[in-house]
Amino acid sequence: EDDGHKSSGHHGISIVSLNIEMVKTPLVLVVWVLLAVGVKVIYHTVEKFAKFCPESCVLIIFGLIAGLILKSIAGNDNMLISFDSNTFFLYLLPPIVLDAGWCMPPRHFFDNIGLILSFAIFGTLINSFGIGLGLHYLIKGGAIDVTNVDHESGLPLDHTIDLPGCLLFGSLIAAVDPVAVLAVFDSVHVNEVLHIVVEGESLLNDAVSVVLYRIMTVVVGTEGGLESKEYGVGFIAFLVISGGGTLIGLVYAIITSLFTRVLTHVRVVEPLVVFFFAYLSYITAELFHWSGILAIIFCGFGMKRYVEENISRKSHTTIKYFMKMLAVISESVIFMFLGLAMVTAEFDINWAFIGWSIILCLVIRSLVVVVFVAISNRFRIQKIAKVDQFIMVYGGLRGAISFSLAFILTDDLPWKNLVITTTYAVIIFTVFIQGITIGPLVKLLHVRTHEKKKPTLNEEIIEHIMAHVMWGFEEVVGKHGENYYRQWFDHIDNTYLMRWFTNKKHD
Amino acid sequence: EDDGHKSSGHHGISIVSLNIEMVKTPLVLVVWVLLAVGVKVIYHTVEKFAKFCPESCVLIIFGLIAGLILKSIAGNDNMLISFDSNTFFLYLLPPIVLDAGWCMPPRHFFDNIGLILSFAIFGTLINSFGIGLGLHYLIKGGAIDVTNVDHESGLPLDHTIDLPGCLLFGSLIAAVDPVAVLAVFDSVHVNEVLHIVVEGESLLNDAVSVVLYRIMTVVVGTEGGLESKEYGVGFIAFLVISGGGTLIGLVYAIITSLFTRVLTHVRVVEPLVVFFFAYLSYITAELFHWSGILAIIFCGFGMKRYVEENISRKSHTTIKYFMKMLAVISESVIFMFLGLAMVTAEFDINWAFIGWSIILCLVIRSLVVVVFVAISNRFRIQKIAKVDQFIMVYGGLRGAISFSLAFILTDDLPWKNLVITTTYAVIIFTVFIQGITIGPLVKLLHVRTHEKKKPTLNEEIIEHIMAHVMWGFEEVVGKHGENYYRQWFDHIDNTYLMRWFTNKKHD
Amino acid sequence: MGSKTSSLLRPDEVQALTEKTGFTTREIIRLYNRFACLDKSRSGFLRREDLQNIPEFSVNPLCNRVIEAFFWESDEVNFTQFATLLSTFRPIRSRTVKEFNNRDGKIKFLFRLYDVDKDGKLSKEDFHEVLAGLVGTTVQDKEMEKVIMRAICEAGADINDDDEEIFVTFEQFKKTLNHVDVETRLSMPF
Amino acid sequence: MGSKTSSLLRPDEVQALTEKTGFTTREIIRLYNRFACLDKSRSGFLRREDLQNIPEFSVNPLCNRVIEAFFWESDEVNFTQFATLLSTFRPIRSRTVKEFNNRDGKIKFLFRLYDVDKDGKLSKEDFHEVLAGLVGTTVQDKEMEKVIMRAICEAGADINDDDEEIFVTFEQFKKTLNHVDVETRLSMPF
Repeated sequence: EDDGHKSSGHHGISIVSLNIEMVKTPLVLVVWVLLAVGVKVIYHTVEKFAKFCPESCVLIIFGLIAGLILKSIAGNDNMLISFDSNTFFLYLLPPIVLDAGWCMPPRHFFDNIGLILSFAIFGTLINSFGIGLGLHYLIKGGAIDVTNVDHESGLPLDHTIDLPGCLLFGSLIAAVDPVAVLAVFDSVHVNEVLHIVVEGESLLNDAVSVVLYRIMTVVVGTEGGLESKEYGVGFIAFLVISGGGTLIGLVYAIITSLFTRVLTHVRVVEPLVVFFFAYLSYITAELFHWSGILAIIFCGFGMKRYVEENISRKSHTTIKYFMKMLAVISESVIFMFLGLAMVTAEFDINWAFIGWSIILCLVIRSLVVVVFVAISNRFRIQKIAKVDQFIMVYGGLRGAISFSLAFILTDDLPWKNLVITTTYAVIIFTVFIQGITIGPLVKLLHVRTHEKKKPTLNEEIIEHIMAHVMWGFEEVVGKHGENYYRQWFDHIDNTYLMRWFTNKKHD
Repeated sequence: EDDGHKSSGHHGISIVSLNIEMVKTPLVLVVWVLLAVGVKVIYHTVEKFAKFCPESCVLIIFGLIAGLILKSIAGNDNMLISFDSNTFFLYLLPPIVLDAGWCMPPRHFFDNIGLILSFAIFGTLINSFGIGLGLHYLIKGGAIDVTNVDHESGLPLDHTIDLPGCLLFGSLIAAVDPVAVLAVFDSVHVNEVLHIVVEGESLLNDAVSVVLYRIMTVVVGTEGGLESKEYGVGFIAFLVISGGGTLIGLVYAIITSLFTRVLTHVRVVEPLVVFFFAYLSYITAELFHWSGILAIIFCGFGMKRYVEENISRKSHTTIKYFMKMLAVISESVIFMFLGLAMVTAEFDINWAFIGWSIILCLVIRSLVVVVFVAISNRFRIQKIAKVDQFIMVYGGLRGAISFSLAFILTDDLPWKNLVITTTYAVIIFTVFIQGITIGPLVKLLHVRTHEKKKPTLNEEIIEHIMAHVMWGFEEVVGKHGENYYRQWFDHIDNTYLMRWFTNKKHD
Repeated sequence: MGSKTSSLLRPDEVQALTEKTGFTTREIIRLYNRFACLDKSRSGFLRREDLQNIPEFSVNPLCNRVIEAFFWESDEVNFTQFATLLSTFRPIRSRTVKEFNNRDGKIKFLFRLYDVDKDGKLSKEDFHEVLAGLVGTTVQDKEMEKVIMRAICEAGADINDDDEEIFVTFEQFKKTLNHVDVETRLSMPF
Repeated sequence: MGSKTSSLLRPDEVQALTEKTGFTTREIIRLYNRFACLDKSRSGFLRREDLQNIPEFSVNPLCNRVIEAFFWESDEVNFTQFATLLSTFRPIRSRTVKEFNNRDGKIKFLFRLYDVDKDGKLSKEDFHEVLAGLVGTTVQDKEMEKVIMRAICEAGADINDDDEEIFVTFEQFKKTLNHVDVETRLSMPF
């Protein structure tokens, strides 16, 4: 207990002395966050910046510079500049995903759920295997030279990246990153369909990418590859990880709704209850190795409607603004740490491997988008346009999740640094090149954009009327379209869920 | 990196497995906080509770019960039930003090600053030495038997509590605890003067109690006592610790004001900037061993006026409600941990020592209050009544700060457990007996209470007019009263400070 | 085809309908089967009772307005009228634009749906009738009145001193729909 | 004492003043010295100019109203009038309650302070005069008008159709002060 507070005694009464051990952790945290905020403020204040370059790029560059300075001062072992993937997954990612789930518009989500899920599940699968196999055959065909050369002796090493390695790389690079996507799509105001599809995909592909990544780490670890039985296990694992995560999220959403229902006497704790139960859903899911991202998305998404009815207006404002703020800050810190981590990483640059990876990412994503959208368009009243499809391909940014997954690979893999380097390169390419050009492209291609404005009273009324009327006509014609399901859900929601989970009717 | 996220591989694809190592820290935190919230909710929902017993008592009892259950399940070494004074000083205390500083009404604070400072500085000194010397002479006179008996052999040990020990105990038990005082005084709505004096004392006595505690630990550590030179050092230390803390607080208040002034483009981070700069003031002060409490109080107190002008209305609501919420939660968790820590403490109960300690606490505090208030009343237009003085004595609750200070004493002191036990007893006595009865007593004695209500427009106008008019008449009569200083301060504030620290005039 | 319709659809009738409404032959046949199924009395005409029997209508607060939409012109509808009304809700494709199958047609339909008393303008009573079903019984009359007045004022009605004479014209109504995606929302697959 | 005052205070005058105002003899003498010091012309009377010279008045927006308070009755005040007005601001002690030295006296003083045109009721102009000094030039006339109207309505003035005729009576004014601690706020040490 000697380093405790105020017990600097036993050496005379000291007037000037430092207490660095005790305050180090919070001090480092607070200073980094305030630095990220400072960069944000400068970025938004200097108007020239904002025109050229998205915020994420500026933050990565700032992180890189800060890292270089710190390295030159304090050396490589400095704890200030190490990237900790635990911190990333436990503290930085949840607020962003929670905010995304909380703000997800249920209407648009359910209207496009088919396309979102196909992208998230089958799209990610196809991308993953496509990139992995593509790289493998390119290496085999000689297009990429991955002979690993020992830096000192100049002799080739025996371990180069093999098929499982390529597939593992494919699995971690395939998934579109929610943090990067949210950062970019919040500033280009594309239409709701495009927005929800890309955002929804980036959020819901977590379970698939977790399962693929885990299977591949097993394959890489065991000599000889997988037995066919393992594929079945993989499929079950996918169901458990995604289903378990979603279920935990919904259970916590119900708990939170019921809890806020009885909170009328202690209004002051309402925001905390919402944040902590949502966070609890994330860590409970992670505790079982299930998808924490799905859990917290569906927790936020599910509870919003009922919690909003239960809590006071002030608490609602507090939650909304604080949640958005946490998400924005976490996002900034993540990008800054991405730049910072570049300083300590050991690079193994293979330009052919990097180039082909980027090309494969773009080509396979294009194919997936074109095929899936063509199928979806057959059932749509409002078709998805060609330019929208282009933006869907182009908006498939990779980010910190891929990096973290590459980062936690075991050190005994000879191609670990190759994977880290290439992952970095893909992230930098998508965040910088695609991120910078997507805004101008949206304008150039006349992508249908969307201005957010509050609907007028008449517009709101008419939306309701149209929904009910179309439901009625669907009944007359004898076809169950989307209006049918939506109205039935609304009916159940109003008749039962609202009564169980909120205290509004009891007033 | 093997315990990292999603890397459960290398042992086959696991579907069910626990990931407890990674999520332990946040899980424990979240669960404890939600338990505290749950107790709060039950407490406020069941009306019978609220009549009998203040919330703090219920939380202590709940903590004790939870601790006993956990101990019986998991044994003494369980990390779940250990009290960590670092956590207390670094994370739990700052939000409470920040909220107190932010909400402190400047009018009433400056009007009563003389009395507040005399209580905080001289009152704490007198109490500290009074209790210490009193106990020492009572032991010498035989009223208290502190012969330490070895539990196994039954023989008396050679070390009993000596004069420095008594004075050390006096120094840690003398200070009125802000957490306990705020918890109690927020529920009994006494008049503003009484409220601000007791609350102000509890907040500002930190520097004195830190210095006294440090001096005493030095005295206890060195055989033979202090040289007279050391008293001078002690006095300088007091000036540095209190002055340094206050200065750091005010500097950060200025920084925050200036920072929020340029934040107009990134409104979303406003709450974070306020919270983090305030917290930074606390840890910066602690870094230099200065008074973090004074720093964060004056940071919150100083920046409020200017920050409020700079930030958006929504951010303001968010800050206000989130700050209050953090304070309420921290308070609950502190009381719960107080109960929890009781389970692991080793008790050395000496009823005479406990009894005399409580008596001395009450008697000396009574004397100090009566004398100081009598002096203050000579200069007051509105005198402080006898019943108000009684409540000032009675509201001098001790709490978690005293306990933490006792807790971090070095283990080689033979009377450490005696001090911990007695500190506990005094806290329990003040929080339970005084805390439970103060509400009824306020009603019984017809203490002038205060209902908070928003002043009407006319009331606000008239307040201003009266202040200016009385200032005018003081000028005519040729006497500088409080109106004079207040108006000059307002004048400087409006003419310079508001222009430098806010962006209001630039619109 | 007038008022007489055989129980089976002749090819020339299908042809005429395809041209008039823009439905494909397959859709016409599908619709005709549904029409025949609804027409319990096998008279070749639908009456209000025939539609009221549709089960899900019990929970649709606007079912009355939907049913009334079929009987704006007469108390019985034959298949041509039935199909013509429904053709309003065909998705708008550039190559098959027909009489009702455009933005204006859909808006006109909406207006008639609001216009309960069929006087060509929307009065407070019209709004009340439509909204009452929508919000159910939870909202009090006074609040309802307020909402209606706000909606009417927002739509740009001329405010006279006489409260009773306030109404919304078709042009004003059309204007309030400027930012509503009527084309998509009032379309369904057939 | 009348209109003639010698430059030195006689014991019986002090006695009389003590009885009238409740000041102690020491306070009377202190006040008298101050009075003599302000009375630059040594005439035994204070005029407006004498008070306007007080240095800190330059930053006090309400200094004019404070000065006017001395000259409500006449354009010159002698020491008795001076002391009598100031006795309004003595702290209220139960044993020495005097004519002006109570809650009502203090409220009456406040009312007269508001009542710029001395017509016994507070009109919009009165409010404007008092508030204008207080808020300075930063607030626009229109906002000012709004604030004044709100304040007057809040005070419970009778609202007529004629905007110009709105005023607040003494009774209404007193009511708005119900929750204001006038006793303490309008007291100062002498």
